[in-house]
Amino acid sequence: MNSVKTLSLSCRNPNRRRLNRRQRTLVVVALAAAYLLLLLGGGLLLGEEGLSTNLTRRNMPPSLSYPLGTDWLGRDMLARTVQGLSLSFAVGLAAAGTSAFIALVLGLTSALGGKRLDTVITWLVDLFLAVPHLVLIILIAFVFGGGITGVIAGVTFTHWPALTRLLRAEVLQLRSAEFVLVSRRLGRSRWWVATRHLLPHLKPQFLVGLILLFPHAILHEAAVTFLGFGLSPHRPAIGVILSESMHYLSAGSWWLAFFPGLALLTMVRAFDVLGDNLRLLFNPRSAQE
Amino acid sequence: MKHQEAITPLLEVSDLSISFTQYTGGLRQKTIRAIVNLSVNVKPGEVLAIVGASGSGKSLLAHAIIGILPGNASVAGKMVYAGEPLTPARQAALRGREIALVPQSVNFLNPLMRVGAQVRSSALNGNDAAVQREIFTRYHLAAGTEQLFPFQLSGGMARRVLVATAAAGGAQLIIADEPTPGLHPAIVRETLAHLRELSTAGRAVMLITHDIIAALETADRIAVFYAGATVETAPVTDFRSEGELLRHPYSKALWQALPQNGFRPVPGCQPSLDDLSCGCLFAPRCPMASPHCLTAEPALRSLRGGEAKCHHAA
Amino acid sequence: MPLEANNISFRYRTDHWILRHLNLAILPGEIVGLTGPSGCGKTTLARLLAGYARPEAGRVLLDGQALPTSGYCPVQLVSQHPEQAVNPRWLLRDTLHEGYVPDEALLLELGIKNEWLKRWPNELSAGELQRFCVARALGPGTRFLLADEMTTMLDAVTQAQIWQVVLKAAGERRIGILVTSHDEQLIKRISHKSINLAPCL
Amino acid sequence: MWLFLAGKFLRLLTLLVAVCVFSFLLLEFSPIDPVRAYVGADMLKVGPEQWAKIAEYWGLDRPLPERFMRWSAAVLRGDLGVSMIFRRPVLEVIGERSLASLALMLTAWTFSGVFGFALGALAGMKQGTWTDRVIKWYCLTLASTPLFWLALLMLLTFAVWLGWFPVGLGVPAGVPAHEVTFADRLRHLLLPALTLSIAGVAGVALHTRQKLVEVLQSDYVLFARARGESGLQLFRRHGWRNIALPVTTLQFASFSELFGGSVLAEQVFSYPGLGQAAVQAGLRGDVPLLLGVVIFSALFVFSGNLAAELLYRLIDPRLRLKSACCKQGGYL
Repeated sequence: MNSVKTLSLSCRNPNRRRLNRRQRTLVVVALAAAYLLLLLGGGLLLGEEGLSTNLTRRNMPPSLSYPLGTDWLGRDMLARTVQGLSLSFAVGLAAAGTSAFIALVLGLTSALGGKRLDTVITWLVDLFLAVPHLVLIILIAFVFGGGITGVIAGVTFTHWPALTRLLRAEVLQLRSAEFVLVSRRLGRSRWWVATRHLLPHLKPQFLVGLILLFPHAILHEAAVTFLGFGLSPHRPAIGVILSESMHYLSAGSWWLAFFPGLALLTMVRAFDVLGDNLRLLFNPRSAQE
Repeated sequence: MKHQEAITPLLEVSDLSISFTQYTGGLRQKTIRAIVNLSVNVKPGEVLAIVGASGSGKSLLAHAIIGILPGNASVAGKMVYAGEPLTPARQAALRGREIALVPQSVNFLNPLMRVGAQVRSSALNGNDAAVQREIFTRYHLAAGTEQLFPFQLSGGMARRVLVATAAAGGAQLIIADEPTPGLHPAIVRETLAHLRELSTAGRAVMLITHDIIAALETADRIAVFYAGATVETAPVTDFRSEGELLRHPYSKALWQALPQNGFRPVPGCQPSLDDLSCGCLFAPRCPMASPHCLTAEPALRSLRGGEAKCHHAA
Repeated sequence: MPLEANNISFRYRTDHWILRHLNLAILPGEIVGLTGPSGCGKTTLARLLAGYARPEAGRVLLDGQALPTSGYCPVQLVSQHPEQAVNPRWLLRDTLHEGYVPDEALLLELGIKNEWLKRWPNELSAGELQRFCVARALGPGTRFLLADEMTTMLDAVTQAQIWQVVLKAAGERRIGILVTSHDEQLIKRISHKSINLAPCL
Repeated sequence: MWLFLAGKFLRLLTLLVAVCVFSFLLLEFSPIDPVRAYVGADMLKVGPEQWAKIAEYWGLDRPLPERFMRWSAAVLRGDLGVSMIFRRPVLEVIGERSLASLALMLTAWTFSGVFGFALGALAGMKQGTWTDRVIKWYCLTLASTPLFWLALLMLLTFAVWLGWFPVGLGVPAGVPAHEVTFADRLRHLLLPALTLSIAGVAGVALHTRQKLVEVLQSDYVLFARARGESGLQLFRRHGWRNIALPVTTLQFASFSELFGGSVLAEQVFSYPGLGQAAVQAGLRGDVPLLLGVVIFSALFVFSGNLAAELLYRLIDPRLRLKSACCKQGGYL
């Protein structure tokens, strides 16, 4: 008898594994989104108190009153880390948003526009991908005078090519799909096909692509500020906190470097998880199982 | 055609059910039942054809017998091979040795591996290079073919190589899954002739196809597949003239709907896969349907040398 | 009044020629069968006649003029794989009503059930999807129908059903049909004349 | 084949020219005044006429197109100008430091390639089990770890606490150049290379696992299983062969991230490579050096992409045999 698993044919029995998978995905998405909002909001809530120098509490290791310890000027590391993260979040938001917009515009025009336009845009994409990201960001940041605007411009101009290529490939494939050709022969205009046929397909791709753009943008922003670009004295970015902490490593205050980096890691990981699970919700087959 | 009833079947499948749990958008889960209480048997030295619409789950039967169903499939029912139950462990032992699959097209061959090497892997007894060359010459494949890659094979050559992989293993049960899609009629006839040769050599051949014409030319018995189950198994001689010798109303409808017979269709269409109600699945379209058919699912009973799954079949 | 292929030649990029100096004419109400081995250009010819692709040489003419490139095309194509000819992210009601709104009688004849209209394409079988494609192609503006292996993937009963409806509609509205198929019996059964495309390797 | 190579080099030339023009224009419109950047702190002591003399010496007062022509002519002659920070010809600076950077990058590249492939293959074969989940979780976390933070941690643990490795620099401090042994260089190279490869392993492992999962769901693996093949034998005959090519091609195409990573590692470990030079040039406005590094990195990335495409054409039988075409004409 090869009755591996006898399955009762009625579908009403609540199968424990099904609820679990869907429930688990929704819970994860909610957690990731809540964590990110907490970070963004946290920057405003904690206010200035923690950031002011207070020489009485210098170099204190992590304790109950100061969970992430204090630095060489007595500033509470928790407040500084959260401020830094919310700045990185804002910069990531601006950079990822703009580059995603550029990618949408260029991706669509190169796929739907004429042959010449397509070759120019693909060549431009290759040009931007020809130079390593970080070197290009340094160049752009330097050109913009090294301030925070330089960092945002740098991160923005290096992240649009990958998403453009993805969107262009998707539109090219859709444009020659059978149902689009049929629609054209049924008398529908090019514009009608683009809005009614292509857009519904592009929306999930674009949204997931946008969310997965955040981690890269934030990591590069932190890297560039770590290297010394975009130094803004009043609002400390994560990169700045970490680069300053380097001087005190050998002095033994390890917590200055460890916790900010870990916080950045968790924030970036939250974006990754959010992006992946949303893709799973949109189209179960295409996501990594 | 030898008298078939006396020989005990090599493979006996009874009340086999296969269903899948699939995730749709928004991660809602759906259970799809591809095969529902299917019973069929294959005898050595015989070609049994399973005929049904393409994409209706027939090749799942082949995968269930060989034991290579995907992870999210759940199987119920009984399968007996050569008198003993076909447990997953036994399937693993028999796969490739006693039970062989002839797949549908050339992309079932490893694109980066020469064709000769792939056939050799299934030639288990004796020196595999010699067995492979002997098989290739028997199937009129030029000596150089073994060095070619799958993408270099023409339609006909690909078919012969695929049949060769099954024959090389010395398997007793050969399952051909849709071997004749969109091929030149000459190649189709040649492929079916090869399967015929294998059965006259004493092996059991199960031919799964949607092309009823090919089945009629080759098979000894034909099992008609409808909505996840075999509704009738009949010797090929019953398929003639008006189809009056046939038992199940659906096989009659199928025979009469053929262009060369009457081209007269029966209204309605196959029930979709996930809302199979109890009772006879052909009832809504069946001219002889009675209230009893709507409630009780008919059992497969033998009738005049064949089998039918219908309360009123005569 | 006919649909003509006038000395057309076609090939993909610079590979070998698939169609070379081919002439073909279909009169309104006439049913022409097209047979030949796979890969010898049956589908390519159908796509050229329906305006899905342009021939490298020669022209496709409808009533003597070139085929219209925009607006409802009087030549409609129904292909072999219905699941590719339907937008997977649309409800079937929108797909059906894309060209025109078919009347109840046609839907009933084709066996299209009302609750299917609110379903997604991946919930229906190939046979059911093909019924939608046929209904969509039989619009008021259609004067020629190209059935490119339309019922090859379907079982004999569904094939007979769909052809019954198509032949009736073609007869009433004098629609010209080009049938491509492997099944010589089907071609012999329904077509007035048939052409065999010689393999062009 | 030669037509393909010629096409590729033409593309390289257009890209390089474009990179030069693009960077040159970018620097022209930047608010940084090169002279102030060069003069730096003692700005006050420099009077206006001296200022003009410096500008004139650097040829900054000429119109834009003429300056670009002079600069590109110089580049063609291989003279990339003199670096402001190191006061030595840019080419010489790049030549010397690129060796150190290449050594670092190539060791990291091979390490991450080998370990990544092995880890990815293991996860792919054992899909769905605990090993797969652990490897995937490790790779995903590592892929979103900021590299410079990882470098900081490595520095903290191995150099500061355990003291196994030197805290930084390329060679032991205070030792005359000729006495520096190969072992010393290696000791200084190991920590940054280790950091880079740990980060690199994550990306490669994820790609390998994804490719292997796709291969294991393919038709030919299904047929191989139907023929009774399973486990390691299945991987050795069908799995390995079909993922080796895409993964190695991807590994060659990842030179861009490799260079980016090395910039950060060199900064944290103060390892004297091109990355550190680029950062210094960017911070202190050394235009010629920055341009030189941009061009070199573009060449480096391009060589990776070229190797990737050549590899595909030479090894994949479907492409290699395309010229000796089979009977049915186009195979696609």
